[in-house]
Amino acid sequence: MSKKVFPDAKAALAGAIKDGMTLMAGGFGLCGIPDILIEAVRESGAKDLTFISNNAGIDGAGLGILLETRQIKKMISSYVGENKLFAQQFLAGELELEFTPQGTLAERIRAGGAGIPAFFTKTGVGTLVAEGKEERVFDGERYIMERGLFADISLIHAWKGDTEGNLVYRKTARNFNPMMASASRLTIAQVEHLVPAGEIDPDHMHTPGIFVKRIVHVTNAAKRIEQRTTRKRAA
Amino acid sequence: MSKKVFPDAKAALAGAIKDGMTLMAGGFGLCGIPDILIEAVRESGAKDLTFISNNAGIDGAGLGILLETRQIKKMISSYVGENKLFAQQFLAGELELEFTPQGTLAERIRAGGAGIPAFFTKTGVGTLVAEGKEERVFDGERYIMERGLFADISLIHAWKGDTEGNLVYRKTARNFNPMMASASRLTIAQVEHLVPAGEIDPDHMHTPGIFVKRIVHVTNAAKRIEQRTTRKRAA
Amino acid sequence: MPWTREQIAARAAKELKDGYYVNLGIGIPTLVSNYIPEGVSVQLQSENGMLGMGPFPYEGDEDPDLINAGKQTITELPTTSYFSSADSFGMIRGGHIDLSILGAMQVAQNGDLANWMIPGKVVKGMGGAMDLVAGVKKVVVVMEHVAKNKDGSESAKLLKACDLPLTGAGVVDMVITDLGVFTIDENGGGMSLIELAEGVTLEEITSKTEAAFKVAL
Amino acid sequence: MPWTREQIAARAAKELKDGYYVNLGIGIPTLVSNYIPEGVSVQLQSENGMLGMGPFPYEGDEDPDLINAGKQTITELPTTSYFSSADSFGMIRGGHIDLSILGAMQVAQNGDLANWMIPGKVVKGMGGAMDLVAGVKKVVVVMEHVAKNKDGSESAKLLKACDLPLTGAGVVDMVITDLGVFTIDENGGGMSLIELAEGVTLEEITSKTEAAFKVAL
Repeated sequence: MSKKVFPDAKAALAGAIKDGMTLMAGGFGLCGIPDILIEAVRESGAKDLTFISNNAGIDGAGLGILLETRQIKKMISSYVGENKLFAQQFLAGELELEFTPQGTLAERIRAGGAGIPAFFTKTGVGTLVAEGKEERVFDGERYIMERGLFADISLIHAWKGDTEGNLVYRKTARNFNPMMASASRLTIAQVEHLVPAGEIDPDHMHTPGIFVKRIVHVTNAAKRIEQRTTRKRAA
Repeated sequence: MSKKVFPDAKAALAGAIKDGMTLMAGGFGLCGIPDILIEAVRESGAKDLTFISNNAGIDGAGLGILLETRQIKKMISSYVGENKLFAQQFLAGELELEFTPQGTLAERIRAGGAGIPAFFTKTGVGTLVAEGKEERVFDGERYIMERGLFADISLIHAWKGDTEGNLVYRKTARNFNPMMASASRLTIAQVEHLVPAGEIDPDHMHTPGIFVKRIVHVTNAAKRIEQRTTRKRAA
Repeated sequence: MPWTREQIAARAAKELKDGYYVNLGIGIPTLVSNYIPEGVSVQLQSENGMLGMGPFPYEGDEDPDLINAGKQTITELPTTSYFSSADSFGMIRGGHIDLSILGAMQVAQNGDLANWMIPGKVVKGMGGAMDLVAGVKKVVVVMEHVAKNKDGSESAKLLKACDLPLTGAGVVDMVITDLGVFTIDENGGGMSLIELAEGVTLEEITSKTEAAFKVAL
Repeated sequence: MPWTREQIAARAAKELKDGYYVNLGIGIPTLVSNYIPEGVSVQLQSENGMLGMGPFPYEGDEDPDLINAGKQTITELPTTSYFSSADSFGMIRGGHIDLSILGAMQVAQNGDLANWMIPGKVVKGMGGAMDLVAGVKKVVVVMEHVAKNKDGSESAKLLKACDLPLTGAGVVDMVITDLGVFTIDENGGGMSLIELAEGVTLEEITSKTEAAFKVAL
């Protein structure tokens, strides 16, 4: 077996996670979140963590379970509206929060992984988001400078992975996972299907194995639905 | 048939290309170049063109055929060493040239397509490439600022495309094609295989159809090999 | 008679042109997809990483890996492609989306938009709204013309200047309310009233609008 | 006896560690792949968009869609992945490649590297060299210790300062020549000689080296 494959989430985090670290967690809402790895973070007991994640989970699921245990000190997110516990802890001053527009967040992570320390964007010009940031005009349009993000550990969810660490995501569960896989010193992926290297068509891989240091096969990802919307079948 | 599908390369360029325009052409060496579209540029007779392309083709192939007809005024490239005609025209002062490191070129094109007017990179710091560019220190390291690139027309080669314009590239023929597809007002793709929308797995598409305005099915792409290197079969 | 939510959506749908790539916000904007004119083919973008968004799934066909930006289960179409959030917002920021239709709390006569936070209330975050209004070629706001306060009074939402924190500065191109339709010139030419809902008078809409506007009916 | 090209490559191969991702330049660096130590598994990156580069194809199996950065036909392995040039150089610039082995015209004692142009000669371009030396974690130069001039004289290539235009400033971590091995401290600690080729004397290497170096044999 490849040296990258770990028997379970706990083993994959062992010796890696420490108090005060910055982590990234993939997912949009509860779609494509590394839920089993997040549970392992809870079990590790590591505290004062900063999490970079588009959302903060919901009460009882996703990063919500680390709010319950008060392991999170700070969130860098674009939207945290689904989580009552988040609001409580934030209003009580127990939680720091840095709001970043969703596209700027995605780009900051992509930049961090690609060795780009800063870039200019028109998103947020003339708003609260621009406060304290350098503004500059290019070709007559106003832009603000945003910084790349790089973390200690990234927690990723993928549909399929091989023993080399190459990953394939499924449908909209891709979201923030590919950029986060590239933007940490240590990227750990939970995969629903683990296959030998050589089985996935190399033109279909979304994340090359170089970015993935540890990989765990999970069979119990919850994959919960937040808003179950349907239409009736015609009779 | 989809409104994006054109009968041939000449029709796809008709009404689009004008003297003095800036074009991008995909490919690395002769691998993944839009050769049939380049031939149509030659037939269009458009002149004073600026081409953004990693290489300038070789004598008689790729962009080399537009050097023969003197339709190219300026190249933005990282390496033009395979082309004698290029050297001649450059030394005679008939051709402008902007050298950009290969990774910076790829990133400038990606930035142009993604609405990023400028970014910082450590590539080229302390070299000729840094001359005239803003230098800045982030976290103790020196970086220079580079600008995004955006063109009038991008010429792309893909292995497979569907009638919606979704594209799939094959092996190392991918190279500069995906970023260039996103970084022009008008992107035209030549594809070796044209299929109805719905046939390609939407998780396998490399370029979403939104970026491709015109698509041409080609059956005669040359796909030449520059350096045929082989090993002997064991007897 | 002011327009209903459905009529606002139907009016907004007239802004769709064949071949457009469109991002629809939550609420009235979502209804626009029910009124796409015949002969017009558009692709809907969902900023969490999808082009070619299909309708809700049949009961039992819900897929947790297939949701829209409102976290609702949806389906795919023959035209669908998936991509990462970075690629999705590259598409948005790079000006590749033709039209964004979204709701608002306030719009100013210079095109400023406020729709993400009310100081003193719990802040949920801007999500992708700031990226959309900054990047998409044409931004259409659909909203009720006035806000109804708890005490029964009404407050104008079309203002000389927004007093809520902005989502974007000078980004709105068109506003469709239950009373009429306004355009906003992106080069500082101000706001113009171009349509009235049937039975709504110029006096009524003027009285309910703080913003200065030209009449161009 | 100075090392041969093959011996230089074999010495460079000792810098490979199990699990490394490595980019090899053209010339002597390419030979390094023939000397990968037993028990060490490395993946070769080709900056035109490939990880897991395999050997040349058998005659008749050449694929025009499968080339390396030297435009040579190659093959894929079970570990192979393909990606765009932007993703490839994101990987390089972002520090994800462990080791780059490449040739040089000149190296200075502070780690400056010159290997892309000679003023007055036709300029071919820097290709990906500037990105590689700026981004990769460890940069190892393999080269002949001195340049042989047309008149038969020799010029030092390990210099106090490069006089050719730089490819990168302060980027080289190690230099392996036919005469020995030097390390360069990235924090300004200067150059150190750590190995001599068998039979090469300290006097000989010193006489052929303009750069100042500490002896740490």
